[in-house]
Amino acid sequence: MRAVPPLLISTVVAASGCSGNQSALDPNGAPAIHIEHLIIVIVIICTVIWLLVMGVLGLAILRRRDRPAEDPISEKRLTTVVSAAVATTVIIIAGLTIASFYTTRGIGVPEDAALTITVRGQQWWWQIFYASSGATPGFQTANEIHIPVGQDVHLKLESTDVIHSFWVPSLAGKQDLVPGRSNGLLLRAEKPGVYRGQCAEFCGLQHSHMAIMVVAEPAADYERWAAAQSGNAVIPAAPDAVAGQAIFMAKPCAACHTVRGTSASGTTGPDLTHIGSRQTIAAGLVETTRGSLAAWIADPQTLKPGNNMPMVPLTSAELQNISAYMESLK
Amino acid sequence: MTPKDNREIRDTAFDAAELERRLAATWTTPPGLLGALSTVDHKIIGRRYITTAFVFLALGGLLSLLMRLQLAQPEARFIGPDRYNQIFTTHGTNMMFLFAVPVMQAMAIYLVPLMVGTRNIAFPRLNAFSYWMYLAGGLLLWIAFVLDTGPDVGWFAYVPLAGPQYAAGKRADIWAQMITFTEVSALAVAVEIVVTVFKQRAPGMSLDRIPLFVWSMLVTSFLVILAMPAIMIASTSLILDRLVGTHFFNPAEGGDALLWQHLFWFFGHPEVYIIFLPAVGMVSTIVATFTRRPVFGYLGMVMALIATGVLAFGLWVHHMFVAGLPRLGESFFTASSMAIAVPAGLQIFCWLATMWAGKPIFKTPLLFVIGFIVIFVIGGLTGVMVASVPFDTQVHDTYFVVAHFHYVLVGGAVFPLLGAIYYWFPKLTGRMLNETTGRWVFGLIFTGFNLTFFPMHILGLRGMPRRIYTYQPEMPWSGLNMFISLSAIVLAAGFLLFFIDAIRSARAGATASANPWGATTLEWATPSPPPSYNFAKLPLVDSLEPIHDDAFLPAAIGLRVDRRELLITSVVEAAPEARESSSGDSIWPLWAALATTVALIWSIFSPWAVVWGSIPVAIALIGWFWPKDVPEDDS
Amino acid sequence: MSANRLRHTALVIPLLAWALSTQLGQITPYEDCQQDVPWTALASCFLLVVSIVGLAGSRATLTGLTRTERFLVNASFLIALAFVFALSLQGAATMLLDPCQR
Amino acid sequence: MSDRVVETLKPALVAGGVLLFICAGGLLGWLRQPRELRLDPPAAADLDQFRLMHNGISGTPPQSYFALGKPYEADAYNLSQGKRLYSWFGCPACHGDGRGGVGPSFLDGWWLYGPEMVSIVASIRDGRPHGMPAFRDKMTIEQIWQLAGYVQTIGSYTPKVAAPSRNDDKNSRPAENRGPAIIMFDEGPTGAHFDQGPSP
Repeated sequence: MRAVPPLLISTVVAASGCSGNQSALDPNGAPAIHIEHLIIVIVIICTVIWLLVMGVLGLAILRRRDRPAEDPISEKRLTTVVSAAVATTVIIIAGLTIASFYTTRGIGVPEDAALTITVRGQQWWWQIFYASSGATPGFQTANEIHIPVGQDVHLKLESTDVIHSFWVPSLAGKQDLVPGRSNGLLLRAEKPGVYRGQCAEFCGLQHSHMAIMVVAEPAADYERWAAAQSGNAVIPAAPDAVAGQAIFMAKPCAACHTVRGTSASGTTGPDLTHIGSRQTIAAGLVETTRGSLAAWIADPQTLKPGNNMPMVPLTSAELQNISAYMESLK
Repeated sequence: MTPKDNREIRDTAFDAAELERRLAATWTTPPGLLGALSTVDHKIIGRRYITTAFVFLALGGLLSLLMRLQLAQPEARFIGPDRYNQIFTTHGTNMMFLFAVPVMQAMAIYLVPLMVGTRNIAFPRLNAFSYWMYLAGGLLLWIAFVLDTGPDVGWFAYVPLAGPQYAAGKRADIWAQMITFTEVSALAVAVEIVVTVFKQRAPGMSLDRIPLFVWSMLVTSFLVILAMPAIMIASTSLILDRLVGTHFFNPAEGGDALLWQHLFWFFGHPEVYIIFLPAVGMVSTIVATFTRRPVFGYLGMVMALIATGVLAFGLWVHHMFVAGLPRLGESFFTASSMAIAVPAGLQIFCWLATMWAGKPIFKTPLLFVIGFIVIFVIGGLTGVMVASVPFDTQVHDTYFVVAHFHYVLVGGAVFPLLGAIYYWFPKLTGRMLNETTGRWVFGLIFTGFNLTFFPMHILGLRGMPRRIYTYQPEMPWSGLNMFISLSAIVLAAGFLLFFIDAIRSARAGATASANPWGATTLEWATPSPPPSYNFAKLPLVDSLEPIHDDAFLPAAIGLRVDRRELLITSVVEAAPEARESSSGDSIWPLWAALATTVALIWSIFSPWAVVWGSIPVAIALIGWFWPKDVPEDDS
Repeated sequence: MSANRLRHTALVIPLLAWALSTQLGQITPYEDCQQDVPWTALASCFLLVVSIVGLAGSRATLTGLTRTERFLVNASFLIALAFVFALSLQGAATMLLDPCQR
Repeated sequence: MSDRVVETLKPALVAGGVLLFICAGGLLGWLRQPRELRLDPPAAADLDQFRLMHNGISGTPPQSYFALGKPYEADAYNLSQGKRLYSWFGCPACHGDGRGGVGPSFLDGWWLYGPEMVSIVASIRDGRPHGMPAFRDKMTIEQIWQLAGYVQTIGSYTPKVAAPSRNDDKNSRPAENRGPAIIMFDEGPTGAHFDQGPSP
């Protein structure tokens, strides 16, 4: 590559200071940091090689030619130089290969991870299962993973429909979710923060809008979060939310979504028990606010054309009530 | 008739003018529509192939402009996801199967028989058939695209997304059958080229005197023959899964989704080299001509071609590094992918050495070669990066890879191809392309290309995945994307200028002499464009540079002039072995191609097409092979 | 083995060894992991040795060749070197990586 | 010489012309109605307004259904969506994979309310006696039409141009795109089947 990258890398790192960004050059997880070191080493070596080759090319073009073209001595010298160049290539290539092997060792899945989370890819959202641990029963959520900082987390990656790919570049490289197989990935956040990721394997109409948030937080916060998530949904108190709950149960919503603690127990859409506590809705499409919830419920097919949530006819009052109810599900 | 009887109709019996008149009467394609449809002249078919492939290039380019329009801004509403998926699938499929592979083979169809000094390609009717099949496959894809049933599953068509459950309608079936069309045509051309190179070389052209372009096409043809059956099995299993109800790729019934990826990439990686190796041959040819000396290290160049060709078959898993295979097995492919940098590097060093030692003349073809070296070295080095498993887990399926393979395929194949068009245009049409325009074309394409594709490396590292029809405004990608979209206009302007120049020069360019560049390979020893019989007298080859003072040593062979006859020579030393007749014009290849087309397209709708559709195919083949009562060859 | 055949060992043996090693790399790591025996490393080292022997064999008889034959033998020797290089990198992988890692 | 070249280039130019023609067609194709991902609310409301005979069997779809080009019967995408909805909304609990169970079979070509779209839509939307629940409050009308199109395909009364996608699980019954049932199930002299569940 050109001379630009090392310079660019530093500017890019400086520019993407906010940790919500997804960037391989802004690593905050152990595997991603290993890989970034490798990236920098390889990019620098390759940049030097490119510059050398361009230098020779430039000299070959520009140099003065006073000697005759077919000179047996220069022919022999050329052979020596080309052979030396090939030998150098062999050595550099071998070095880079070995460096790559060493990095591969550093990004493996550990046998004894503190926490195992199952991530199941769906068209076009992420279904997430936390197994029960200690006092906390297992629970299901969607599109947002919380992990404790500084601990190895083992993700089990599965798919129910087509191939997806789990990629949170600031934490680790990507790994595919293949139907009929179970893959694994090591996550280990070194710093608290919100790390955005996105499906990286083309998976159909809404491949573009299939983001995932990884929230890394101190162990105590994580425990608190897990305990809250494992409970049933809060019972709404505000009148609009109460009305919204009634509409939710009467309308088609409840046929696809589960709200634990109510009669809504559909399994085809994301679990909405604590949707109000998630940062985004519709797989990272928009931030969770009452307005965005209303916009999404009113016309999901315009915001995310082709996704599997139908447009349900609602009056504006119904819409307000339902979005109030959704927002109340903290 | 005994040889004694027909001595008076051998080429040794006439003076030059009479010989040319008689050969023209035997070899020239008759005028008119029937003549055009039934011709088997490799030059006419080669030109047709090249023109059609460039039309597909233009169409595919238009699609890429549409994609850039959509991606210029976040959450743009210009193209919806359904149409966008069709566009990028058609763009990829079109560029790989309808442009890159066919155009390289087309150059070979035109040039290889001239470069090895023979009168027509081997199996000329198969050649005509392959063109019609290619045209039909291209029309199938584009008509489907226009009718909003273009494939929307990516050019790689991963199952289960392309499988029966998730790809509704006929879109993926059209993709699979279109692959079959191009496989048939590419395999046919590959066989022709292998036989032409092995058995029809001019006497004296032993294996160490073959022009490097011919070597590269020979290796490429072997790659086609070994790689295409893999995709044939894959596309046929896919269509069986979809139409007949088999379960090759269905995990619920014991199939495997990764089986598709193995089959596809076992073809898909050699495919890259099927496109790249001919370009290597073109570069070697152009470098030799414009530096006024043979390419340094002929032995090394041949070694690099063959080593790259074989290594190409051991790289396929590097497209599957994140599919969940054992890291140890994947690392074997890291090893092979890294090792391929050695022959590639050797080639670059040899060209640099040639330019260093020679006296370069900076005409447009050489400019494209210099552009090729600048760009391809970047593509090769990013290739080393993606060959590393950990590096690849970050950049796989991102814009980094989009940048990488455009650097390899556009830089590594299209730049040499454009140089080759500028170089061989006089031989193709008898006229020269405009040199001044050529410099503008090079400048625009070189600048536009780098401005368009280099920033994609950065986008990929900053987390932008491939194949997304839009991205959200909060992602830090919109500035670079707008920049890329604007740069694409420069690139498109360069190609537009090239097309205008080519069309104008084909009609009104300066008339070319037989050897306008002072080159030393055999195609320049015959008029531009060559007569229908290529060479009045077959050449005798005594070195790597068989042309001395714009002429070759004519060989006294004694081929008959009253029917199409070729000289067959031995594989290694190219010693004359036999005279063999070459088939005359025939309309049957066209009928056979039409019958095959009907059967293949019909089979998208009903498996019975395989049964009933084979009847017209059989009839066409019987007509094609009907015995003509002519002896085939004389020793 | 006749001298004529020996000359072509460089073109055939390292290529086959590399192809075999590449295939085994997709198969044996599963066995390695289950049985805790380094099959992949053993196979890889064995094939590396075989390919070097094949390479050396081709250099044993270089006398009495025509120009074209010498060209072919030299080219296949150079080609074989690339495959020996690839094989040795594969061998390095078996030393450095855990067959169970996925 | 170059005239000859132009002559020989002609077929390629013709091919190029054809391709440019395709390109022009592409612009037309752009205007062609694309895969319908979002039905306009008025169109959806209109789909609710079909007329049904008094006995609940047969009727007429709204005019707009024909104006759209009968998308729920003729479009593979909608049929495939219907197939997904068939499992999502629990149809297999009663009707199995189409062979029936608690509810009647779709496969035998003998339907209590006939094979017309309107009847099927009405059955799903409003429910039927003997245990068929109403899905009015569980599904949108667009989904109901998609599902009805798919259910009609399982019965395979008439040949269709389009077929839904095949599920990637075990095939336990004939495919939806098989030959039409109307050929296979000749009524014959015996009349009604007795083994197909309760009558209305």
